[in-house]
Amino acid sequence: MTVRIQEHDFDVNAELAALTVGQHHVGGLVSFIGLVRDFGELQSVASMTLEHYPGMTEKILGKIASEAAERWNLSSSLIIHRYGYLEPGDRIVLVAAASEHRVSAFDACEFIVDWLKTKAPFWKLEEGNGNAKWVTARMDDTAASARWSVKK
Amino acid sequence: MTVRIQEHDFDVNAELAALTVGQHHVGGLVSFIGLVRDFGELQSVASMTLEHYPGMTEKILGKIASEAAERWNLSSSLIIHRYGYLEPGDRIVLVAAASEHRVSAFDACEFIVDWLKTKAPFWKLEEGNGNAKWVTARMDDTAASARWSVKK
Amino acid sequence: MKLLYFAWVRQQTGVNEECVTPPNHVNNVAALIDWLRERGPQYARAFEDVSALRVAINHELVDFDAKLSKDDEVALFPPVTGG
Amino acid sequence: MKLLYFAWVRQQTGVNEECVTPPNHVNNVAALIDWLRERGPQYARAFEDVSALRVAINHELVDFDAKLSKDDEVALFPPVTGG
Repeated sequence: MTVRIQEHDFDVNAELAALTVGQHHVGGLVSFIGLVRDFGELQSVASMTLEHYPGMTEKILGKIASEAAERWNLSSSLIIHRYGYLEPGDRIVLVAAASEHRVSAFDACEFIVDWLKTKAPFWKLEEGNGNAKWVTARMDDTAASARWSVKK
Repeated sequence: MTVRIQEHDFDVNAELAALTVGQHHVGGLVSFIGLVRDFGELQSVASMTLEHYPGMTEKILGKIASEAAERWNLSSSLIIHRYGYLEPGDRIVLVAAASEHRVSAFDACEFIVDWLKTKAPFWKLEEGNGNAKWVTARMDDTAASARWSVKK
Repeated sequence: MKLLYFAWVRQQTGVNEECVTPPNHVNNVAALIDWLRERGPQYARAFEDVSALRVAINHELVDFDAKLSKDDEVALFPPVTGG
Repeated sequence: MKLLYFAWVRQQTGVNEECVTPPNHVNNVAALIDWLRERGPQYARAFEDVSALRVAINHELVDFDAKLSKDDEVALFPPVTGG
């Protein structure tokens, strides 16, 4: 279970390889990469600046990873979330879950992403064409997060 | 939509980066890596040899990727499947799906993996402790594949 | 008491963080927000509509009726948009 | 007609692929399998239990009643285990 909050980009190959090295009972490794899009609440997004709450962010990400580990039989999991100034195409987040069986890895990875969206203290400022807008929380993210509220 | 069947390993970073380069409408990229486990139908697996049906394999993987593209709004997808001699911890397959929205990317990736398991003409020979066993098809893989039979 | 502001709450108050000593009757989040509004027009504007305001005490999300202690770290921010 | 064998079917027949010219009455998959069984003990063993046998004609999975033509590529193999 690894959680990191960092400004710089990550090496997906190295991160994923580290998750399963020497763990030969792992059959499936599912990962999610979130990317900055060139559209959003602004029609045209030239940059996105991510702000977070140091101290609280680490705790929440750790809790989310722990919750995933309680719900599924994972051999390892990873959350790397970036902050700071990003541009379209840049990577925002890497989430990964490794398990003996692929279904657990898929479910755990999607769970972590859904909870990140609604629980992790990050805020996104979109800028483009002279406009700036703080991204608002999405109803469908709230719904996606809520479907995990009953433990399986 | 990229499909490759190869004996050598792949570079996850390079493969995933290529999938989204210049595609700034992509918000989510989900990938699955299947790995050789050190247990299976044999209690101890020292190696796995994958055999496939050249000619048919390419067609089936192409069909699976096309089917995913018809069902979900994907900006790109990737299937790389290895064959030949592998050992525990080695990567067998990389599946990835990129989309504007993460839900489509998750669903499409899981769909491709499920269909690979039951439709792609690969066979796995496990060897270990002087034993050799062809892996048999799993009922739960058949069930996982069948749940996609009704298009959403 | 340490206060932290994030995103548009930070932009509107014009402050990242500050230490305050509210009077004794300010003993929960709702009372703190009422008290903050009196501190100037930028605070009044930041806390004009609290429907989209979230509050954490010592890194835990809380409701507006949560009790406060003088050593608490209280953060005020919009709904999160991580991931 | 070109025949291909994979996995344990290949191991049991002892052949990867071969070209055969079955008699005219061998016009579907079931008849082909019956005919193959007569070609020797290794074939008889390979096709003793066909419940776990899958067949593709020209790269398409087919049922045992699928018709055959003399130019077909016919592959016989166990259920697939990819991914």
